[in-house]
Amino acid sequence: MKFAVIMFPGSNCDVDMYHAVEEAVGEEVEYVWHNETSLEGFDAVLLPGGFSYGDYLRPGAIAHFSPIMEAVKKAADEGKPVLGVCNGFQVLLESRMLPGAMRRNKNLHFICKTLPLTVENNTTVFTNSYEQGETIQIPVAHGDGNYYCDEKTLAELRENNQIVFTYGLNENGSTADIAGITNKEGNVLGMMPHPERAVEELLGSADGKKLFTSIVKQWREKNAVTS
Amino acid sequence: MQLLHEPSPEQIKEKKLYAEMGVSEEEFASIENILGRLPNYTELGLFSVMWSEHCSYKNSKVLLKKFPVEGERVLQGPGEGAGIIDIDDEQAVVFKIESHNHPSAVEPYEGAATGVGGIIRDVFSMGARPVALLNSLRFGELKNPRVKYLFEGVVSGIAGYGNCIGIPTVGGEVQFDPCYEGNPLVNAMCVGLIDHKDIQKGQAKGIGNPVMYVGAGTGRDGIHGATFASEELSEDSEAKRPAVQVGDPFMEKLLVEACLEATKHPKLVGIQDMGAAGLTSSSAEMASKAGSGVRMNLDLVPQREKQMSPYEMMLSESQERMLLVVEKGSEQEFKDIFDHWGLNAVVVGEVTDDKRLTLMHEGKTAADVPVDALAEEAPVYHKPSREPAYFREFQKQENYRPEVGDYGTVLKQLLQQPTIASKEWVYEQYDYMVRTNTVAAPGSDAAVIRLRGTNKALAMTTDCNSRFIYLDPYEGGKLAVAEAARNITASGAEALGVTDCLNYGSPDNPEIFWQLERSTDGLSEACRTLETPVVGGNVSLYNETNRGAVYPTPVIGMVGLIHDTAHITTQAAKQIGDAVYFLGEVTSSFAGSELQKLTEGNIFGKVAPVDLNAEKRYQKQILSAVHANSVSSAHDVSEGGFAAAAIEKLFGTGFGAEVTIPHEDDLAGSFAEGYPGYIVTVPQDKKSTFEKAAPEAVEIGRITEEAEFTLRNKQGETVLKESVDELEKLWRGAISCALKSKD
Amino acid sequence: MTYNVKVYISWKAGVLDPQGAAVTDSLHKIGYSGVESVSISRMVEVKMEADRDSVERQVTEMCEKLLANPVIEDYSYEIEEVVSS
Amino acid sequence: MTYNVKVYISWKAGVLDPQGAAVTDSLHKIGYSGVESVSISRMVEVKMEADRDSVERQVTEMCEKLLANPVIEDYSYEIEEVVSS
Ligand SMILES: Nc1ncnc2c1ncn2[C@@H]1O[C@H](COP(=O)(O)OP(=O)(O)O)[C@@H](O)[C@H]1O
Ligand SMILES: [Mg+2]
Repeated sequence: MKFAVIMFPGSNCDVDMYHAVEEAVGEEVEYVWHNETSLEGFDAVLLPGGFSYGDYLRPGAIAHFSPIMEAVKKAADEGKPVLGVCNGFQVLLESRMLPGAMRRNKNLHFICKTLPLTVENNTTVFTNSYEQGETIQIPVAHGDGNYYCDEKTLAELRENNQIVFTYGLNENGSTADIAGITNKEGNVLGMMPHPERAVEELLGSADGKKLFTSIVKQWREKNAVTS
Repeated sequence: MQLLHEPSPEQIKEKKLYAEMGVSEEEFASIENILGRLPNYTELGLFSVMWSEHCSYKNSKVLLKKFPVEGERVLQGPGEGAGIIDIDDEQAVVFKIESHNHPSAVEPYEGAATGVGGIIRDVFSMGARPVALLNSLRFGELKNPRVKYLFEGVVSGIAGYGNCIGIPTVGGEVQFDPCYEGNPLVNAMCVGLIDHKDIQKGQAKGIGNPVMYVGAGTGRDGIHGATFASEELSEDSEAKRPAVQVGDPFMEKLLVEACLEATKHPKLVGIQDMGAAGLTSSSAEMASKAGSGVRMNLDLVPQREKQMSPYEMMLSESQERMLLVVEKGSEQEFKDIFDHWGLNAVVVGEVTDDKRLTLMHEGKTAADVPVDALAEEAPVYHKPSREPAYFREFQKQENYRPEVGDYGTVLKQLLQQPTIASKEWVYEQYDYMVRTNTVAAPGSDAAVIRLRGTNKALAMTTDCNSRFIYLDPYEGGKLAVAEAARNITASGAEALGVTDCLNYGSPDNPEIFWQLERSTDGLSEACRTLETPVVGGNVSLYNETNRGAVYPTPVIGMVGLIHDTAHITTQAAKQIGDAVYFLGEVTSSFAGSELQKLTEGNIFGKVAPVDLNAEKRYQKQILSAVHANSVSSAHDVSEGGFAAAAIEKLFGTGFGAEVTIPHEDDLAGSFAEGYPGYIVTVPQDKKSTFEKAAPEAVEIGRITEEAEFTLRNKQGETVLKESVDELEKLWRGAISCALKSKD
Repeated sequence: MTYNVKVYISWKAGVLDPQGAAVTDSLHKIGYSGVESVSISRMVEVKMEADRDSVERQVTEMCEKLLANPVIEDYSYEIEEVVSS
Repeated sequence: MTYNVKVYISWKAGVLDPQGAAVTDSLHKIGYSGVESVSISRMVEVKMEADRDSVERQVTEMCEKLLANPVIEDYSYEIEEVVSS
């Protein structure tokens, strides 16, 4: 299985994402520069955290015009798993690949700490190795992680089981404690917490590892069927 | 070209306009002598910034000479952008600390942010990948709104820059004392990693080689920033507002990546950042170090604003710019590298053999001066020095001993002093985890970064208890280095070397110069004994307002090497039932302690002498105990004394402890400061191994399941028994509480 | 033609603006008890060359695509012709 | 009296505006080649109760103390009386 890590100017968790794939699942992984236009040959796409284009104007706003984003949309339409973490989530929101928007954290400060998350839906390609309702420890590091959506969208998210992670401790003010959501189809996940920072006990938590193993597990099952 | 509004050379001399640029009468005469004519406005500008304290160290050079700068592992001592120390396997660590005090006093967010940006450039200009940031901060008491504004602004500025560029901010310190009220200190340190083969120097070699300018355009910001940093803050600093620069961390992120690619290119000759005095210092220093000259055409310099004069371009302190010298013919290869990252790289000049800095502008010569005169031959002063009366007074005082009531109440008060309280409010705003190498995050003694792909890790810390240095610069100076080394050792690392940032008042005041002299003596002696050479640093003088100077504050940045990640040790207790040991020697001195400040409202008295040989012995024992895998946690005693250090080991663990005060004198054993001391926990089955490795350690108690903190004296009487949770709440909440409280 | 366009981007009704709330709070704390509410919006000034008949369309597009996020923001604009002297 | 105050806060001349540069760049990339420059500033709208003769002083104070950063920003304001209906 082959992962792509998209690099925008200003991405800074690209390296972490790359290592996490190596460390957690040992699958093939490559960086893809924002100017590229194709993701042919990749089985999953990872949009890393950071400050693409300095987060100027609004986080993720400028990155969504990068040439590679057309290819990301195409990959998503083809049903490939697309994971956006932190700034990657913001890019997915700005591209309307996921509903809602981000505001500044309610305390107006950047927040960096490890927080408890609840796995709200363990049936997705990203969470099939977790237990339903499991509490996991995953770091957050963001200044604009205060998720917003209107009542109608929230009802839809709930109805379609699109809320995948919620905060056990909501420090940024997100609507309905939302930490991560998928699209309706379930193959695009955006989340503010950083699973790629939690794949080694040495660094404090390995609870993010299962997110990567889930992706590989599902891919293997699918490919065993078709091949 | 002579712009209309610029005075003529004759006017400059007649009206003594040089004085406004901080150039003295003698200095002006010597410039006239060097040039063999009167300098024009631009040339005078070049001299004024290059001869400022900030660039030339003219007042501190005589003192810096005393530092030990050599050691088996030293690859690059002071003089280049940053020092370099070997860490085996053809790898090296690169580090440096720098101040941004004055800009931060005027505009805290941008001042602190650009301070971080500047120190990062120093490190990657050596060819190193920046891997960690630290910061050492000093503010007035967290009571007045201006101090709160400065504190909040500085912290968010550091966060804003470091988080965006994606280098983890892993440690630092914050202290609060009234002397810093109008003049906060903001020191930033950057640590980088490099392979020996990639080490770069900032030299302009090879006659005819092109000089390239990369990064952001030049604007009118920060003009005269370098001399601004060398003057006292006064009411009129407000009028100098444009001297504050705005940073663009996004641009710097691109610059880091592009420059690191460029430094791996075999045709790169030299690279230097444009720090203080921007284009002037980078071009003059690169030429002077290489024994060459540089000729630049200023019309080619990328400009953000219209119609900039040569003076403005040369003195601009616009951020995120670098100067490169490359082999002739390879210009396009470098342009391509920068183009990939969306950056401009422009040839602005070439290396010459005439040892002169020649600047062309609109077809005319705008300046033509010898580079050595600017860089190497700046004047050096040895200012008069005088022992201050306060010091003599303190030396004569009787040993001070505070009167206290209930120990539990005292400990609670101490834990809420902002200097001792948890710094979570600060470091939770910093992304300390990005790049996923941070093993010991902020909250332990030293921060630890593992080196991916090896078994090694680096420990790093900044330390300086300036109260002791104020009371006794010599002993206090020794203590600053010793304290940094304790933090490094307590983390399981072998101390490698030091970078220092000397923050003082005006050296024109003989008593301040004496503080500088005596404290650098103390620092030097400690660095020599503890075998931690000084490989770089920075001097920031004139830190004073009309209400007086700051305490002498030589911040020590220290880096240590951990050979095996299994040896990484943090301060928090790990396991119920572990034995608690004390290693060190309590002295009954309260001069300069947090308890003295709390009870008396100020500090005074005679500081106990620091025995560096004992210091070294304890450090060796701790390290060998760590290497024998017998230590589960270690923490050194600092502000607040033994009792504060002991309870800090329990915070965040849910455990309790019962310990005996390691001294006959209960009060000193609980709250005295300024002595070497480690509190270590040891698994029960490792006790004999530990005792063999650390023969001077004494067992004083154990970690308990019940979250209660109990202190007993040598007679077995309980002198303090408090709930850990309650103490922890007070300690964690103190800073945000102080910020919220109405004044 | 050269135009100076001012785009005002503000929060949609019902979206809580954390910064506005914080500023209201701080203003109360430092004694301005008369302050009822504060809202913070962005103003983007664009200087551009365009034909008279396409400028409005271009501005609307730029707002929709990039300058504002319609999920949480409303926008309005003023277009002014720059008279060259 | 109730007032609606609009405070416009922009960078002082000569201060680097990386946001504006990034947005200009991005507008060019998505095809708006006519864009010459973009600058981004803040507008703070304050709704407040105040006496007619103190409102202006209060607004200036609020700007200096909190709303603008006079070291690197300029501000201007418009005060409008809200006529209650
Ligand atoms: N400005 C800061 N930035 C990052 N971390 C900080 C800062 N100030 C304090 N810390 C962290 O808080 C912890 C406690 O700091 P301090 O009390 O200075 O420790 P010590 O007394 O052991 O030197 C350390 O881990 C330190 O790195
Ligand atoms: Mg310590």
